[in-house]
Amino acid sequence: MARLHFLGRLVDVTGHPSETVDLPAALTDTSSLRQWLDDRGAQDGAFLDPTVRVAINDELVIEPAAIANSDEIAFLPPVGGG
Amino acid sequence: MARLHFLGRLVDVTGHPSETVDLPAALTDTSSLRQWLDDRGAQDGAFLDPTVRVAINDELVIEPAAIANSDEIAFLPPVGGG
Amino acid sequence: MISLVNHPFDPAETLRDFTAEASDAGAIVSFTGQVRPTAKSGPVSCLHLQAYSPLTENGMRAAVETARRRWPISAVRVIHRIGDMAPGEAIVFVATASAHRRAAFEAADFLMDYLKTEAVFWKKETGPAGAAWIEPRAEDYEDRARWALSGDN
Amino acid sequence: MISLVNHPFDPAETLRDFTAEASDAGAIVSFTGQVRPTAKSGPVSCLHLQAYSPLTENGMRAAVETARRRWPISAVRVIHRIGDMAPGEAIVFVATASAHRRAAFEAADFLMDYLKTEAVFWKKETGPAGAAWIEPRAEDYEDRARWALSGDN
Repeated sequence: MARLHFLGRLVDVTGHPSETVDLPAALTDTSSLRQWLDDRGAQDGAFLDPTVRVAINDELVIEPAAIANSDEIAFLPPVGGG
Repeated sequence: MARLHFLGRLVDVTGHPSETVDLPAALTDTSSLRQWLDDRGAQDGAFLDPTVRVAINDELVIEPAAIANSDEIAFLPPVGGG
Repeated sequence: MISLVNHPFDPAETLRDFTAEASDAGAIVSFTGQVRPTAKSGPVSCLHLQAYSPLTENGMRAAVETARRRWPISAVRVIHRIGDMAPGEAIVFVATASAHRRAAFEAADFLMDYLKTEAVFWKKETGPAGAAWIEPRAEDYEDRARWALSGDN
Repeated sequence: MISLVNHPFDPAETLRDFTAEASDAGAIVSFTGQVRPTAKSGPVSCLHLQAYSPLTENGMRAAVETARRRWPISAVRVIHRIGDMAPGEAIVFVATASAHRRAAFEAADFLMDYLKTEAVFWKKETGPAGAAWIEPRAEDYEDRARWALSGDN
């Protein structure tokens, strides 16, 4: 099971700050995960936005990055607003 | 009668921070006053030092400046040490 | 050295403690950032700040280490609020101590630049028209682009 | 706005009052200068600062006015000790408030530059070898040369 975290405006997009989810085996990297999340919730590209960064197990990653079904994966919109 | 003020190290030179003095009529500007003060106390040029500025009646002056026997005259060593 | 706090704090008391601790320093600079009652969007009744631990703390600690390498500062203190706060409350406090006035000023300035442009916080403002997440303006992007890949800027 | 005081004062309390007064400002910078226990000449047991009124106050007021013209600061406070003080005691406190972080930093920095290089104070340090008046070093002369004839620098 993976643990997902949604920060900033993504909390409003998903309706919850985090979730535990059993990732389909086909999801092997952050790119396929983003597409899956966006499709799943019909979220209009919120997860495809390239300004949203990804952290895996508390480290920012350069994408696409490999993911495992045990990872803690956070989606981070731009920080430092105004 | 004029009122003289000695600031900073000049307090130690004269031994007092200020004095009221009847200036000789021959002293018409700051240049002759400096020489007179230095001679009077054998003060080894302390009053001739060009880094010592003069204020007359609470205004810094460009020297030589005219003086009157009723003026308040201050001798100001360099400020802003270290 | 750094703290995230989810309750109001008192910048004056913090400065008092810091000054007592840094009494040999000579020069102490403090910055206090407060919630403003108005934003670009209009009046603000509540500001919400969200952090993501430990990324937020790690980034703040790295910025403090960078400041310590660049300037001869003998002490540094950073406090940042998270959660909900009201206008007038302190959001952030930075204090630096040094034997050198310029070092204390520059290190505090550097840390505030980090905290305002790169630190890992998300901000939501609530006003008469409801709540909105605030993200960087176009002119902030260039600065912000540095944060992910550069540990020392 | 400016004060000369001949008794110890508390920078933290001063910041508290200033912050309460400037609660809409957003950004507040403070600088506290403290008597250092050692100087170039060695240990210092007492620092004496002498002012010459009203020149000292007039110069400080002019510097504050210059800062207000140059930066959009909504409030400013300057306190400077005179007389005898002990190591660890505050000599000078400057606080600036602005809607803009950079303005608050720059105005405080500018005022401290003025107070350290141009303000009308004479300084005497007392240590194991006795008391000595401290005057600017050679490298300070250039800066200092501005103070007499230029009202706005």
